[in-house]
Amino acid sequence: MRELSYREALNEALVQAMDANPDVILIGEDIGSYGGAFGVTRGLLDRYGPMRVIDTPISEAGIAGACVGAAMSGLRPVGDMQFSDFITLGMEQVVLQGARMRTMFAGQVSVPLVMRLPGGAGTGAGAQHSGSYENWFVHVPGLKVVMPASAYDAKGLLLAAIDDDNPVIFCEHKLLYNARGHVPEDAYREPLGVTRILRKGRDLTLVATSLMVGLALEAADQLAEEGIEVEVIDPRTLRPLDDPPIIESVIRTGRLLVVHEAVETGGFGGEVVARVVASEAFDYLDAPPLRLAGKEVPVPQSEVLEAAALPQLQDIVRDARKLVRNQV
Amino acid sequence: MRELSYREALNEALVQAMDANPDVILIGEDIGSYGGAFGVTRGLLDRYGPMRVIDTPISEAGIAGACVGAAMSGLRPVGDMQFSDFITLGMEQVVLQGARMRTMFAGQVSVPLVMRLPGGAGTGAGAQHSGSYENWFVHVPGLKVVMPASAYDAKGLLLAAIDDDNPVIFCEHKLLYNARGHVPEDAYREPLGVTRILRKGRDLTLVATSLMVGLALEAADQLAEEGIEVEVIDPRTLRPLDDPPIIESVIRTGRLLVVHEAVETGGFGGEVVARVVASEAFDYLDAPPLRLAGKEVPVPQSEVLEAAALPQLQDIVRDARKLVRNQV
Amino acid sequence: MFMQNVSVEMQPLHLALEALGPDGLKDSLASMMLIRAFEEQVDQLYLAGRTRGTLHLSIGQEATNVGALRALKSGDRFFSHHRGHGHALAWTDSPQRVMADIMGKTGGFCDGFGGTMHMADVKSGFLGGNGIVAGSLPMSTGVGLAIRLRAEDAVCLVFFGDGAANEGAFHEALNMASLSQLPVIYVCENNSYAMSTPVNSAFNVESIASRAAAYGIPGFTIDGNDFLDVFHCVHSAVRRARNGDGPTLVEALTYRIKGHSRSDRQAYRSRDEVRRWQEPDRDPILRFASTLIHGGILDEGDIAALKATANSRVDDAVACAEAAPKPDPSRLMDHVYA
Amino acid sequence: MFMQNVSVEMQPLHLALEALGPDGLKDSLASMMLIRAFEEQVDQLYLAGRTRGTLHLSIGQEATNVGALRALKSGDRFFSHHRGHGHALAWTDSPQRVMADIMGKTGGFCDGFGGTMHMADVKSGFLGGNGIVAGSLPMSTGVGLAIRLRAEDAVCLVFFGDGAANEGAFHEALNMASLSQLPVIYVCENNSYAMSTPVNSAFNVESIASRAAAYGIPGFTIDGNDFLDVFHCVHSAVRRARNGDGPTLVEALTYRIKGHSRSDRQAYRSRDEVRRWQEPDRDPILRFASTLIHGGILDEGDIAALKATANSRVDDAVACAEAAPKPDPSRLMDHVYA
Ligand SMILES: Cc1ncc(C[n+]2csc(CCOP(=O)(O)OP(=O)(O)O)c2C)c(N)n1
Ligand SMILES: Cc1ncc(C[n+]2csc(CCOP(=O)(O)OP(=O)(O)O)c2C)c(N)n1
Ligand SMILES: [Mg+2]
Ligand SMILES: [Mg+2]
Repeated sequence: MRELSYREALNEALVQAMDANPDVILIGEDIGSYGGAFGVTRGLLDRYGPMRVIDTPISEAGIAGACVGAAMSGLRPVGDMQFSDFITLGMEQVVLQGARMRTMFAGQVSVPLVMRLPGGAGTGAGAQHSGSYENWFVHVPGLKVVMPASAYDAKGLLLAAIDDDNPVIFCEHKLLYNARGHVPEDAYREPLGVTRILRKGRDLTLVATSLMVGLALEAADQLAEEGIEVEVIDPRTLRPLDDPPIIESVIRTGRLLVVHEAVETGGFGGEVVARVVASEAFDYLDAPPLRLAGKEVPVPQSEVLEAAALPQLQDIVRDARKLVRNQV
Repeated sequence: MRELSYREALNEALVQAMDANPDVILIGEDIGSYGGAFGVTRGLLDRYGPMRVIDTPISEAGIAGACVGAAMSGLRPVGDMQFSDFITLGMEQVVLQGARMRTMFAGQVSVPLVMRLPGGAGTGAGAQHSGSYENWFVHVPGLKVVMPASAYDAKGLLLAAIDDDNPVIFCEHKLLYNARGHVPEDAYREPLGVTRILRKGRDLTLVATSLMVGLALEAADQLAEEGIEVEVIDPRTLRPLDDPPIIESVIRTGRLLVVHEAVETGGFGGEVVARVVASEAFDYLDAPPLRLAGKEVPVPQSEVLEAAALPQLQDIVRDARKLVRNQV
Repeated sequence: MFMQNVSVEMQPLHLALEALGPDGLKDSLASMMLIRAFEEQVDQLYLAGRTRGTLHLSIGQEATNVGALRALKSGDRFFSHHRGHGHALAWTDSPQRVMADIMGKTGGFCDGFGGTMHMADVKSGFLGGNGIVAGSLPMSTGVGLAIRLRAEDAVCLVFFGDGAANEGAFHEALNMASLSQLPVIYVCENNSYAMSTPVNSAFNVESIASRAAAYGIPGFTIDGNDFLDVFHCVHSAVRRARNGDGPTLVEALTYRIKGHSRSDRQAYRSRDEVRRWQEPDRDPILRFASTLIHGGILDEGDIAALKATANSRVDDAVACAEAAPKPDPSRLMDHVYA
Repeated sequence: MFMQNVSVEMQPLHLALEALGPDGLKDSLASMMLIRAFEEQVDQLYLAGRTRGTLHLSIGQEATNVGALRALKSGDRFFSHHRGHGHALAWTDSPQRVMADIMGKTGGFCDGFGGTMHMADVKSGFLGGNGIVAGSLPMSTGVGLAIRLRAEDAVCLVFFGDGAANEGAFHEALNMASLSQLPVIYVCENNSYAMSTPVNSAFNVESIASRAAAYGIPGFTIDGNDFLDVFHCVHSAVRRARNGDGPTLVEALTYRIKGHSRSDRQAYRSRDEVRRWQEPDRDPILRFASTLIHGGILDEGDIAALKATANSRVDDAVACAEAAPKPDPSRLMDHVYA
């Protein structure tokens, strides 16, 4: 089985999409000779030339707008925000234009863009380069939000996102770029809006996103040694959220823990919990559904503080154990 | 008892704050001779002059940044975004600078700004002028988020927000500007972070924000005629959220309905539900906690479509009734 | 190109005549008259409570609206802004549809979803109004990139106001377009105010066009109330864009005769100032009509006939829009996702 | 002010001598040497895995860093950017604290919360670095407004890169400052690249300073590797600002000798190009040292002594920072709210 890193998987998805469809173009800062801040677009300028790999000045609103305008003209632009945080400069174009245009114009236009947001903390980049903003976009009708946690999903979901006729916010994680995994060579698609159950278990439903998925699986391994069987679920697409598998899981396990890196308050975990408790699963709950998330603080730069701000493996193990043992 | 409109109450709060403290300044588009898009700053340019009432060109990032810079210099700027939607152009300054600076600089600085966001739909202004973004800011540590639903609270909370040493996002509602209510003349403060119970009831806890508070109270009146006693709660400050009164209420009623105008997915309702179900109230729940919110669509312009997109009185009555009668 | 003392100029007339023909010129005047009649009517409808939401009228800016768009041809695209009825009428010549949109009825372009600021007729190249000041500018870059990539013989024109030229989006978009030499024409309708802010409180420079220098592109200030000046300047810019010579910034000096929007008390200007802009030597319709009469292309009778047609088309449009069904709320979610 | 063929100029030297005195000039050179020695050391530490996160080094830009800040006095404020070690050292002269911040230790300015891009010493007027390109520009408007409102005898200087001048924030901030004639000095460190983007791929104009015209403010392009040119130009701008004559845009032409940040393979430039900027006629430290020697202010021995001092101060700083305790994770939530 061929293994690639998440970075290589994304790069291969771009290559396959661009080979197959001349309408696919890339727009962003330093995506040319530099290969993107995280190397995802390496080699693509040489391969596709400057008409399709558009290296821009530092103008995030301009980039976001260029993506919207290109998409409404029938191209399939893939924008690169360099760091997820910089989308704060492009919110107007993405949210007020890209996401709303189709409805405002009564379906006359579609806006098939993908905006790649390299997000997340853990590299010591500090408070302005470590953010997780996915729930802002989950809160915007007209957008789809995708968040791959493995190299396999990175490729399959990116190809599907490029195919999609809607604006898709594609949330990557900096600490995953080097994560390796099986990645088939063909241009496979992982459909958007399909939740994946990664590990079956009867005691607890553990919903995790992005970098937390790996930690959740590790935690499940550790807990298995204590006889606690955790079901690990990765929604992969946050909007639209495929919630039935989560709800069915909670019906079986009676317990829910949602883990994400973004801060808890106002975050995606609230959405998952609210959906589960509003569903048939309500009657099967044996314990309060819980969230575990980033601490309510701008991510500090130094290692010890940064680690303290982010959910760690042992936090997941601890919260899961408490939930299963009814110690909450 | 003196009555004022919400607009007049806000204006009076600004006058009292500016009279009392020369450090309070206003920054925004058309806040001078025009009096602000909604008349809130009427008369203030004449009263305080152009050094304190700073009428800017159309530059939302510039306005947001001017507020942050002025606040870190010891002033207490009150920014006016004209329409809440335009904050999409100022997110970087508010979120990455204003909210994070104090932590990044280890407490060396405070950023006592207030950013007024006239939000909400119902005026036929269309998809780009009708947004409710409060949960984006609820998701940002370092910010406080305030959302007054009455003229009384508009004044008291604005005065408290101006006093506060942190950046405060102040969410107004366009349809409330003409709402009248008792407003004392003195410069009273309503402390941030204090939830208010507006009506007591034993059957259902109804948490509502902004424009929905009035509808919730009306719904409670209607339901009372059917013998259903609804407890209506307005958190008023969404971050930090004073949740104990909500939790205690649910312990008494066993039922929770959260109503807001912003779309449901990824919204503030999820936060309220998640907090309640993670609390002691979990054991007292007699029915699934529910949310009622704006439909998942950019707000359309025409009256019938707009009304269909927003939570209406009868929707609240219907959902509340269902919950209490265990029909969910 | 801006002339302080506007006179009837025959040189530009001949140029326009060559490009548009006498019928094209007549049509252009008809279009301007349609806009005027339409907007006067909408103003009344608003006051009578028969429209809802906000309204930004094009009265006084007809020469810019029509003059710029006549410089485009089929296959070209353009973006309008919040003050876009004039653009929509000039491009689609469909007062019924525009009126239906403003009234939130079906039968318009956007079936009650868009309204006054959000009309579009995408297939025809009208890429939409915009409620966000300068909101179209970044998008025009993407349209320009698409045209360039596909080597289409097309251009993209984008309208925006004087106020919009102070948004960061203006800066980023013009710089990007210049770097890629995109076929985009930026038409700034400098109507002297941004809401309550007069241009001289919003800029410390002589002209907005002078900002073109900051991006290394040509910039022109023209008399936006002179159809011929607008047509001529935009036409040249379009030619440059088609030839691959990149973007141009055109600043058309004009005046907003009505208040900014429905809620404007207009404390920031005098009635006298407004009146001066309505005089025959400034009003764009009177000026263009007089040019065409002096040029021997139309006579007074033609003008009266055009005016009557404009009025009756607007009356029809109102009747039609009032008769059109309201949108069906069951279609609320139809367009959120493709 | 920019001179293609840089020569030793005595006229500017006399001006700077008058303003700073011989000790001030000597201190300035010492500061530039400290920055150089410090950054060389940080580069090594990074390679040895002893720092974490990103790093943007100031090597090559010392004349701009120090020259601009020497034009300020106590009570003035300034903003730095992501490449801010040089500014922090020039202003605070505290290599220990800067090093502690970079290493994520306590004893610096920001106790492990800020790091390389987010140092500040607010009381002294150093309002902080910034991880967001152009992020300080809008804030400087607010500082200017505060100074104006309180009628303080102070100015605000803001550093940013050539790349930052393409952000919308640049446009909005300069326009607003010009309108209110704020006492803000914009110092663009044009170090020839923004990450991998050479200035000529990011601008279609001769100079960034020429953009000042778009806001009606003065703009100057200067030799950013010439301490005297930088000092002189910024000093004049500061004087204008203090006199109420409004903002100035200064573009200092310089060069980033090291890669953009830790992850830069530098495929976008040649080694030769870098080497040319390190020659004695371009290197800012060698040039300033030679000027001071020629001007009779220092001799070779002084220079050697300054260099030795710089090196030993940096060694001390490293030792000190390494010995400093890590931040206490129990303090994580201490600063989120006031
Ligand atoms: C980003 C943004 N800021 C503010 C507004 C509110 N607004 C609508 S139109 C307008 C004035 C625009 O002035 P200008 O660009 O000159 O166009 P005009 O109205 O004069 O045609 C303002 C401030 C808006 N719609 N979008
Ligand atoms: C808004 C924003 N966009 C992009 C980046 C990533 N980034 C950091 S530094 C840099 C280059 C900045 O170039 P310039 O302004 O010339 O400063 P220099 O690094 O050359 O000193 C980029 C693109 C950022 N930090 N912030
Ligand atoms: Mg205008
Ligand atoms: Mg640079």
